[in-house]
Amino acid sequence: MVMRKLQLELPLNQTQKVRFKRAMERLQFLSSTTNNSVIVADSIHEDAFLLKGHGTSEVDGELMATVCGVVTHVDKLVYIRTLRARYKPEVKDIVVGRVIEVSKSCWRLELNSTKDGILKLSSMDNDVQRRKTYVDELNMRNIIVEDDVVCAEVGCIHRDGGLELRATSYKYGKLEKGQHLMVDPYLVKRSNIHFHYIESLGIDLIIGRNGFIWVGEHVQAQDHMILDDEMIKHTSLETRQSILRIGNAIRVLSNLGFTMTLEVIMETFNLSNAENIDVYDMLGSEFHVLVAENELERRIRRA
Amino acid sequence: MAAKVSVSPTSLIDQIVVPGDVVLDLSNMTNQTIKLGSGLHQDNDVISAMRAGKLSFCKPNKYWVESSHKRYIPRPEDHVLGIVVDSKTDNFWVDIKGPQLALLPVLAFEGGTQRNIPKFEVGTLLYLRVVKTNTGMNPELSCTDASGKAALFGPLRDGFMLETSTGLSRMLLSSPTCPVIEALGKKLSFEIAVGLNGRVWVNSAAPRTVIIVANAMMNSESLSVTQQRIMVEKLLAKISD
Amino acid sequence: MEGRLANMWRLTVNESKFVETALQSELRVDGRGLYDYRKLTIKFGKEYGSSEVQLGQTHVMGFVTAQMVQPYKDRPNEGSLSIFTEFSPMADPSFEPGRPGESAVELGRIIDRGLRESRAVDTESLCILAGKMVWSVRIDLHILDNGGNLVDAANIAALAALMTFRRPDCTVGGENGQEVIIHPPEEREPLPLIIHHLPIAFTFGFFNKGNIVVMDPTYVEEAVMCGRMTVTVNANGDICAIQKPGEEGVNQSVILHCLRLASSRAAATTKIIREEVEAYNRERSLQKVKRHPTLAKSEVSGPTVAVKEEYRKSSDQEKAAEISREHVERLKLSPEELRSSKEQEATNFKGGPSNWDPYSEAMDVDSLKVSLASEGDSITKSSSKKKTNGSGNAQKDGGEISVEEVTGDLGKKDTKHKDGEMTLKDAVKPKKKRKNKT
Amino acid sequence: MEYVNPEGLRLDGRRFNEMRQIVAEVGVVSKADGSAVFEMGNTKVIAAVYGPREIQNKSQQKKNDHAVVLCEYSMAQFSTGDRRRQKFDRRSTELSLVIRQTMEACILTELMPHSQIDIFLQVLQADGGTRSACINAATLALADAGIPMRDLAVSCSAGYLNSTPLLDLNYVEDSAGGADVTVGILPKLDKVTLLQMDAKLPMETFETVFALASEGCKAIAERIREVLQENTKQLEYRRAA
Repeated sequence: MVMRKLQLELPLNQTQKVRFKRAMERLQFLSSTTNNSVIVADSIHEDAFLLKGHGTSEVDGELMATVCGVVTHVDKLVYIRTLRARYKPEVKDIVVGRVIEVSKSCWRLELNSTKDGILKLSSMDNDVQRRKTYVDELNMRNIIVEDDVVCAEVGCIHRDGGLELRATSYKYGKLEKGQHLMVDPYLVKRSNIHFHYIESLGIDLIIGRNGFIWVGEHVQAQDHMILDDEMIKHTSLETRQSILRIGNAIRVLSNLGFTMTLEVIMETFNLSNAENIDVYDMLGSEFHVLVAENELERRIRRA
Repeated sequence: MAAKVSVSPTSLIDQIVVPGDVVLDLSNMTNQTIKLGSGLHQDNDVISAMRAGKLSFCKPNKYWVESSHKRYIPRPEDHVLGIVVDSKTDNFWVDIKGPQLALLPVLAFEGGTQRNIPKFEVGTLLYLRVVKTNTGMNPELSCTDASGKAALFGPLRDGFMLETSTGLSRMLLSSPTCPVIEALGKKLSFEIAVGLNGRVWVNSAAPRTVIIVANAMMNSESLSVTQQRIMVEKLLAKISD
Repeated sequence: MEGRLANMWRLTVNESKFVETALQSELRVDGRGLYDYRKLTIKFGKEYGSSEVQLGQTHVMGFVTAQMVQPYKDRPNEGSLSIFTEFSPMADPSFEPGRPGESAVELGRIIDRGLRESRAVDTESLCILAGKMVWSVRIDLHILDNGGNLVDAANIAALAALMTFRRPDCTVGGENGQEVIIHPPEEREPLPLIIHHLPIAFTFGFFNKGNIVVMDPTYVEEAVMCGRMTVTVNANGDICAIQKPGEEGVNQSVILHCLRLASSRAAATTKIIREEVEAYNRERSLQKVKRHPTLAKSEVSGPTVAVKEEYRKSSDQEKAAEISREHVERLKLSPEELRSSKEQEATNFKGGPSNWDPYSEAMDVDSLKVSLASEGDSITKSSSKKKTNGSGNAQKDGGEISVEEVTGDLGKKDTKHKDGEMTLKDAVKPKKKRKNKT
Repeated sequence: MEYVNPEGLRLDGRRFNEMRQIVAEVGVVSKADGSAVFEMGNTKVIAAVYGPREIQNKSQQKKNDHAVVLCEYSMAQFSTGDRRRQKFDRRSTELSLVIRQTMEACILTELMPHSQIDIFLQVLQADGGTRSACINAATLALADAGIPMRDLAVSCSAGYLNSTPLLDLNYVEDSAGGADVTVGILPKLDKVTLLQMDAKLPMETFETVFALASEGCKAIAERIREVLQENTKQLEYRRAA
């Protein structure tokens, strides 16, 4: 039984193994799309007139898969939705990135994608529309520096694959006082809201389409170009604890390979509270098995 | 061996000179203006050769050394064959076998505007004109003649390109068409574009013709006129049977 | 960076398209047939064991040298064979100076596998004293001009050099039977290496997805082809090595077709090489015979002619002869005593590369080269070397086994004689002289 | 030394056409985009793939719009008996080149222009057939990283001892001085990408050993497909929200 990361990190004792295996089999039974998953060089039996999309190649008349993934049809188009792969940027995607380099009038961000994202200074302001002067370029560094986490939107993709980002509305910009997590991009479903504000805990949750997730203290919307001192105040203890708890919930879901939606994350969060499992023990094997079983029930309920 | 000091300029014309040979001695020349071409250089009143080659003289007062090299020194108004190396936003980097890469502005095409910038992939062969070669700057090229018309300039599709020396390309471009091309032209139909930087492009319908023309030209560099004709006859005879 | 970009050789789209279309109709750019080889010329240097091969425009030189080393622990009675390649930027602008690139290492390993793994050279015969002293043969290949298909040219150069190489004959003697005496060429004829068979390399280029096969690809064809394969076969049809390093996939049938093609060509190429070597050997032996009678007959005229030529050649080693003369006595010297002279000698020895071995190979090669000069003075100087792997110090200590120097019968006498005037006495009584042939 | 006893059993009890036990696992390095462990008997190799990502050193002359594949093969110090193995000996350099070119042939590099794919291979235990195990591990890691490939590159080795062709040699059989043929194929397209052979073999015997090695490759291909199918199914059913 080929087990992804889980087996390597978590020593499951016998009962946990049995429970986990049963849960996985039930999950497999439930999922409808597993049987048309293909691997590299599998031939796809399709009638000829379909359009060939990503991940497929025509080799002497026969359609062959070039990646491992699931064959999906969108009316006339057949393509392979890849699973584990780097993030393929699309315009209007909300992404979270980490700054690698501050260069002349632009920031270079790591997005877990083929090319690094470039956030130009000109596409940085939001309310005050004015030409960026030389002075702005000089104080770029006191707005965003290396290793800062930034949230932005994919602006446009250049011919040679260059990726330009835009951070033109108040939601985007530098993120502070929180935790940055990395998961596989295929676990993040494309939806129209990626910004989630959890009032009960006073936490912002941004699920980046590129698999970078930000969990941080809630920030009122105002222009972050003007920095004032009272803004830097101390975050309370329980907010910080809930940030960690949500972070670990996301890590557990990522280890198990479940999709990241707000609902699933909150459910795991509440499960960990209900079982009053300490934040650290959430990464233990027992909690993983609990989450797996919980996920099974949820899917049964929903199916 | 001491540098050959020659008094009368005519003695060395059409002779082979080697770097260091003193070609002209201006001290005893009475107020004559002399134009020095490539390969000659003057220190105070002695003109000596910089490059090995044949000293040539043309009517009024133009002296230069005719030599054949693999490297090309860009000179304005030369027609050359360039290979696209890289395309940046405002100009293409083109290799013309010169000391540096040359620049071809994206607008230097007939009716070239920001809208219709052509897309050349790396390795495209272009027939170009050298516009500017000021020192310290990369030479500037253009795909139009002086009046802005395309006139044969631009990308060369298909066919085959061979690298030869600048001497051979000058010979191929000589005014009475050189014997090789003349002889080949009788039997075979082909088109060639010769760049002064020692690159020749040959194209024709059948690959066989292209190969014969290419190899004939390659071998003709060191042959005299009659030998070239004999060589071409032999080649054509071989393929006709 | 832009400077480096300027002088690189570039392939145009037109050339690659034309080469492919021409190959469709079985035509190659230089007019050859698909399986024709370019003109092959093999020349030999003045000394034994040096060859120069010209395959079309590709130009490779091979040098074979041997020296006595301690054998590997796991093979006490076998000599060793090692190959070093030198891709100098002179041959091709794309060769980087300094550490050998991937292609240089690959070429060396292809030829190395072809010769060593298939036991082409008999290594048992290289053993002098089991466990103590064996001959270590080293082949150096220098690429002088890259006209494409370096592997075949380098392989032929290596074979030709190996076949003409002669190593000094030596016997085990002395009191406790541990002494090894090297006999100079005058006393005992130098011995050739024992070569069982000649592994010949044939390189194939694959075009348009492996359907078209071409032999002996040129530089342009190498830039265009999508895959290559080198098959090393010998005359009696055995396959010695194959190297198809990935690249384009090819059907099994095409590979077997290539193998048959190669083995059918092996006999022809072997014949060419053997003929060249025989011609060289005949000419060398003629030359040797010619030299002896002239010496006896016309005492005066012979030497003056030879001396003039001799003088020119040895004048530049005047200084070396001076210093080394007072160190060496006629009798055999025990290794320790000689070490001092060895160090002293090595400092002023200017000929021969100081340390050939740019790679971190286990066996460090000593600076001196044992090669038998053809003309008069023969210098056999071998220095055994304690093989300390990774011996850090630059100066290799090594005891001489025994140094017997005999100047060639026409070698220079000591300086007090006026150069031109050579008496019979000089010619006959061999005077101890160590001269190094650069 | 008798490598094949009269009953046809080898030193480790296998028949002439039996392979060592294969264990393959995917997703072993959490930071890597794709990773895999491949074990054939005692030979164990771990592979990690990073990419397609930005080209690191710009000095590498930009291949015209292809992804640049880099490969680093290294044997761990503890992988074989003698510890003297330095990292960059010549065998590793050649193997890096061979493996890189084999994987480059099966990756669709033209789909990822201006990017770089790094393959890191580390031999943890070496018991013969390391280069075949490396290629199989690299294929698994590339598939795990979601990098588009024409076909799986699968490799196996075979030898010839006591005049019988033997499949999948271990270290003892490999260093017995007999012939050693390593074959790398694209099973679905039925093309041979890698072929390396050394030590003398007549033509016919080579063909039998070559056929045996290709059969071995096809068997390994089946095993690799199973592993990948299992892994893809697992990712899919867990993810299906």
